[in-house]
Amino acid sequence: MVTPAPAGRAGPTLSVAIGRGLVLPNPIGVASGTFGYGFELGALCPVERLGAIFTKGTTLRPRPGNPPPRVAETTAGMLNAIGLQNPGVEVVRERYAPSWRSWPVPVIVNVAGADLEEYARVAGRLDGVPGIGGIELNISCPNVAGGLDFGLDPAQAASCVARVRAATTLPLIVKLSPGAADIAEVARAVADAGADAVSAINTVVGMKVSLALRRPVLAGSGTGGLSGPAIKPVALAAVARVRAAVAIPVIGIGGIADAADALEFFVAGADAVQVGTQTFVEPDAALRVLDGCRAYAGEAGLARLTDLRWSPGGPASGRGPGGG
Amino acid sequence: MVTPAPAGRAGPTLSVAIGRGLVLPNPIGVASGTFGYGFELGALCPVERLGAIFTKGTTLRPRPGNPPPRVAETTAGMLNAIGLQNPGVEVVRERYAPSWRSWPVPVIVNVAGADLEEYARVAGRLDGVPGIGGIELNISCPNVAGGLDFGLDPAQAASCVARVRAATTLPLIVKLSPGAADIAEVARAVADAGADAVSAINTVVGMKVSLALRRPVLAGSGTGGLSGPAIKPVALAAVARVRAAVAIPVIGIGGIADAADALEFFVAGADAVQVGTQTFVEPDAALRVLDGCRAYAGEAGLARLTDLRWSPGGPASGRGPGGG
Amino acid sequence: MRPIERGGGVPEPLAPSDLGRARSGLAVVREVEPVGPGCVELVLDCAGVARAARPGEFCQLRVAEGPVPLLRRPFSVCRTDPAAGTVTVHVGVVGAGTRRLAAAQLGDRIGVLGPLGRGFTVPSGPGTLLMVAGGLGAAPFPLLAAAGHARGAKLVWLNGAATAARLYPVERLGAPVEAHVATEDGSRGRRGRVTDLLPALLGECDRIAACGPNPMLAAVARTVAARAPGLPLEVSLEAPMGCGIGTCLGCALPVVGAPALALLCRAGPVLPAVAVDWGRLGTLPPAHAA
Amino acid sequence: MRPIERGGGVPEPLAPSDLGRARSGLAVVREVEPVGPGCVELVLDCAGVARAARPGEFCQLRVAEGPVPLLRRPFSVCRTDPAAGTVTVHVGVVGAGTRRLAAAQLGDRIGVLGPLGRGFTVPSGPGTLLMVAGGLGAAPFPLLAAAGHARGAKLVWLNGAATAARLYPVERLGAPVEAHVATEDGSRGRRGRVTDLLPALLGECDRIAACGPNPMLAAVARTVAARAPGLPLEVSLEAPMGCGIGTCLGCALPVVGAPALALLCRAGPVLPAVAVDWGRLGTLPPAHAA
Ligand SMILES: Cc1cc2nc3c(=O)[nH]c(=O)nc-3n(C[C@H](O)[C@H](O)[C@H](O)COP(=O)(O)OP(=O)(O)OC[C@H]3O[C@@H](n4cnc5c(N)ncnc54)[C@H](O)[C@@H]3O)c2cc1C
Ligand SMILES: Cc1cc2nc3c(=O)[nH]c(=O)nc-3n(C[C@H](O)[C@H](O)[C@H](O)COP(=O)(O)OP(=O)(O)OC[C@H]3O[C@@H](n4cnc5c(N)ncnc54)[C@H](O)[C@@H]3O)c2cc1C
Ligand SMILES: Cc1cc2nc3c(=O)[nH]c(=O)nc-3n(C[C@H](O)[C@H](O)[C@H](O)COP(=O)(O)O)c2cc1C
Ligand SMILES: Cc1cc2nc3c(=O)[nH]c(=O)nc-3n(C[C@H](O)[C@H](O)[C@H](O)COP(=O)(O)O)c2cc1C
Ligand code: FES
Ligand code: FES
Repeated sequence: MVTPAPAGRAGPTLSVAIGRGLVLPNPIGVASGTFGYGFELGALCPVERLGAIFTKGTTLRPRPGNPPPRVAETTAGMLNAIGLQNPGVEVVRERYAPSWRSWPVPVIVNVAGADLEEYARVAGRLDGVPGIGGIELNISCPNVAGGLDFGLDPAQAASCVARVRAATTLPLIVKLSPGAADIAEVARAVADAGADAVSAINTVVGMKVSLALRRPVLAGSGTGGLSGPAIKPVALAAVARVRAAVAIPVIGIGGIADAADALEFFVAGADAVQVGTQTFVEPDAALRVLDGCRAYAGEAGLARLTDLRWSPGGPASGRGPGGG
Repeated sequence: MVTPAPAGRAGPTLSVAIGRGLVLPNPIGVASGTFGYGFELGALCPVERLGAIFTKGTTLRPRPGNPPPRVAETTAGMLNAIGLQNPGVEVVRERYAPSWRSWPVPVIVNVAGADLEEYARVAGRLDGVPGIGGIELNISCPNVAGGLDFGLDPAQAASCVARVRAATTLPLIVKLSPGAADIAEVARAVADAGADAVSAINTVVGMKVSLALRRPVLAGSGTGGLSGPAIKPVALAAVARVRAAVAIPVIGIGGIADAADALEFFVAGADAVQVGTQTFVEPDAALRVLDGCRAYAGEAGLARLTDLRWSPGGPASGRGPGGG
Repeated sequence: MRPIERGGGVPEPLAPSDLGRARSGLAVVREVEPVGPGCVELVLDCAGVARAARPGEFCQLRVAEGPVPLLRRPFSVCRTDPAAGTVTVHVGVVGAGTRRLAAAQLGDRIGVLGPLGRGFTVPSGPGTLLMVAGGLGAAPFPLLAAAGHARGAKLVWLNGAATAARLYPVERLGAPVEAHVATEDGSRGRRGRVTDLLPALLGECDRIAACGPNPMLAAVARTVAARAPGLPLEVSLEAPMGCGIGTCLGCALPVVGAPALALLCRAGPVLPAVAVDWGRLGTLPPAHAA
Repeated sequence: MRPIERGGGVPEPLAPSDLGRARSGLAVVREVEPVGPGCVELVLDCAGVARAARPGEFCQLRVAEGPVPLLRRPFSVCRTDPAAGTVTVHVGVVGAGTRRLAAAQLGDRIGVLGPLGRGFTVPSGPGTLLMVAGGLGAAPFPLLAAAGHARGAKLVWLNGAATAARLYPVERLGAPVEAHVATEDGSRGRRGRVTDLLPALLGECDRIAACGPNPMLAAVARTVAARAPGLPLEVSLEAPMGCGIGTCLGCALPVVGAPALALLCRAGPVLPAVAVDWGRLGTLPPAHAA
């Protein structure tokens, strides 16, 4: 999954081959919904050095998103219920993608939909568009239309992936939900259905309550997606379990705030990682993570970050205990 | 679910009727696995003032538990992989229960098993034993025998509950796992199968990684159960969703560290709560929570804590968004 | 009226953006000045913001080194000294984050990201600018007062608070103003709210800049709409901000016209009052509620 | 040898327990004394522990008011002054929690829960007690030295460290000792480890008390088993402790005989070396690894 280090060159090999020709120049990307479409941060986080940009979740038509309040802080984390506000796939194709063509960093469009049809149509509209490096399929997005959360069920996840796979030749990364009863099973199902890689995890369903208002802080049902350091243990467990279940690359996401966090994901089995919420705290968080990982690999004499990977013994490949 | 306030008496009514004659003197209990069998803390947390004691998970035969390390700290939380170390149901019946008879606090035995047969046998052995106030069924305990995690699937959860229901006349509280794809569905299934109440949530599966060792910190598969403030938003969302799904009492658990946290669970829909990990930090945490809740109820002029409950509008009764 | 970003969802990422001036760095605390109960002003070494900030813009400040509290908090740029390279922020304690900031010691380093957003229209010459501040809303006015004064504007100051001790000390505005105050307990000035004093001042002014809790701004907007409909009124609003730079999409706020939500951190925090959908804003749960 | 709790799972809850003396409260920091690089001793106002603590017992200290770091940390009772009502703890900085404790200021309040566990056997009269400390393991010995000295025991002190600066200052033991030191870099005493000096001292002593990293204790136990098999050796071990009072079941540690795991917080932290299953202890991942 990782290009071998050219003989005689100093320093670790950082590039990561995802499949179908998609190669990330380094394994540190920025997560969907935390970096817009790559244009916003500008000088605060020069995109040239990133390993990948995963865009905001994109749907067929523009979506205005949920009513506010949409974000709320929790202990070592945050909740969001943005409701997939996005300009729609046509704007992405026609206005953003042309700019991406000249960028040295692959831009991977995060795709969401209310039903299989919408997923397939968005993927189809992105197919063959220059500047688009791949698709990250958000099969666990909010139930925007009262529909199904495909990410929770292996069979439904697989049917979604198969449908999208048929609609596009782009590299396809499937983003897994921690809400599934068995995330490893979902990973296996989507790998079999044609995913080139998986990314994990999306946010965890959570709620913040205002005692003063005697209601949840977020609008609507009051639930949102939990992200940030609080979910790092959940993400690490998911990555370890998915790693043991599939042979395709695994991109780790969840609570990465510094290089040490990222390196832990490589131990757990990741081939690459994404930095999400921490970019809100430090706009150049992903670059700090990259620099720290590079320095660590150099000091530790690693040829590649995946050399950190832990190989569990027999029992570890099964579902581990949840406590008690 | 709550005894009405006797007319003319000052202060809120705190007692909570769970069903089958089980009445908690107040709604603040201590969570399974964090208070032993009620004997350990002694003067550090006088049991007389507690609303309920939920014991360590108890199995048919004594269990030595997992090899160490078994606990690890994470950001605003902790992981445990104790592996259900417990003295077995006979010791509970014969040695502990007689002492409990004279306690003013109901002691509810948390029951675990590797298969349906074991659950039923443990429940049967506890039936009719004086001093035992009820059973909390841990249907989501670690897969101690490579078996099923009954708490993840509504049908399996229901069959486990039905089996136990037939084996005992004790009040039956079923403890739900946040790992289920839809916790509300599991709640409905166990309520239909005869549960008198549900409690939520058990720990969330997580992992801590040691970069220095290049392996997980916990022994074995490296995963454990995440508890503490980090999971409070997950627990609040679970309680709100379960509340909307069932009519039986809901006992909220997860990350409660002070009275404000507990009151948030009442807003989300709880009838009672349990304090877990915080007891490790402050041995008398549950009593502080109780005092704080009582004071709040007095100042706010509440007849009972469940008066805080938020009633979501139409859309909120469905599965809420998970972010994005 | 300048155009508001309310594009089809995200703010138009290709459009020219104010973020070009924003920088992220650590600022050393140079002075800590208590200003009334539960309020301090922090003077920070931050040459970039001192040079670039315009009245009504804000900075995102880190309130902890670790993960609790996690997110930065937004604070209006209160005052700048471009020569000294310092920026002053006015911090009113409302929760854990502001409590930590208010406890900052000389020499501490605080993460500052800014300047961000779009501020008040600075008067282009003589004429009267009425500045209305309620609650903790005085923060942006020293910088606006300095800019207005420099351009020869006449400044009128209308400040409301629960009690005299919570009024913003008028001398801290740093420019000559005609001051009017209202306190809810009557301990200084007129007993009541700023909106009680406002009608009498509307005839004298050419534009209004207001800052305070959203409900107060709504009341100001109602008063102006009813009594002086054409008078330009700009309001500095509040919304929970995950990022401050337009990527989290968390700070959406109802505006008039489709698609009806604008990102306050990019289109605001200062908006023309006529652009805000006050009706829908009023029905939403407050952005912040502990 | 006193019986070890290793009942069928949980420690026997009905058995008489040491927890009767434990109290939980806030202790004011009275003195902060730097003791070598990355080490401080904190003198805490804590009359209950000062009165009740026995050598080798420990306290659980809170390291933050908020939720990060969440859990208490275990520290041996280093020294007590029952008359003054103070307790000293020796804090070596290894991670976030000890870093915070070591930065405590005079007057700070720290949550203390203790005394907990079972400590060293105090010599019942004359005879020689050898105290072996490696790494940060000196902490319990001032209290043990005082108790031994009071009973007329002869005290021998064997201290090993990476370098001279990390040796525990012998005068801080507060009792007359015959001191032997080893440093890995040879900067003071013998170059090498405590186990290099140990054999020569075995013949002179009647019992040994050792504290340090678990691998060092294993080496001491091996040496004693090989060269002086009957000599009573007690070791103060380490394990991650979620609670310190026997409820989390987190501190289980392999002991000889079935069911082979004892709770270190109740049965220990001091155990007879012969009770520890050193083989299995050695194969486990270290309790702590950042
Ligand atoms: C553009 C802008 C400029 C501001 N300028 C100033 C200023 O100059 N001086 C000043 O004292 N205050 C200002 N505020 C309000 C200030 O940001 C909040 O008081 C602060 O975020 C509260 O943080 P806390 O941790 O103390 O409160 P907590 O209650 O602990 O905050 C919890 C969460 O709610 C959010 N939050 C709390 N209050 C508000 C609020 N009023 N508006 C938006 N989000 C909130 C926090 O950011 C945090 O995410 C401004 C707000 C905005 C949006
Ligand atoms: C009975 C007992 C007595 C002790 N007495 C002393 C003493 O007197 N002086 C002293 O300096 N140290 C003592 N220690 C070690 C001390 O508890 C740890 O160094 C401390 O917990 C580290 O916390 P941290 O947050 O700095 O490290 P971190 O690395 O941030 O700790 C992370 C987690 O690992 C645990 N942990 C880390 N190191 C250890 C360790 N060595 N043993 C067990 N758990 C660990 C912590 O408690 C915490 O839960 C003792 C340990 C035990 C078990
Ligand atoms: C404000 C916000 C918006 C998000 N939007 C999306 C989205 O549109 N599509 C998606 O797949 N994930 C989305 N995510 C999830 C993140 O990509 C990421 O999976 C999650 O936040 C965990 O990583 P973190 O803890 O590093 O933030 C969003 C997260 C946040 C915080
Ligand atoms: C050390 C430990 C042991 C636990 N053991 C059990 C158990 O035996 N049975 C059970 O149902 N839950 C067990 N739990 C879960 C708790 O009862 C509770 O559901 C969970 O910790 C969340 O609450 P908290 O965040 O307040 O700790 C255990 C939790 C911890 C921390
Ligand atoms: S605060 Fe993040 S988009 Fe405005
Ligand atoms: S530390 Fe919790 S049982 Fe020993």
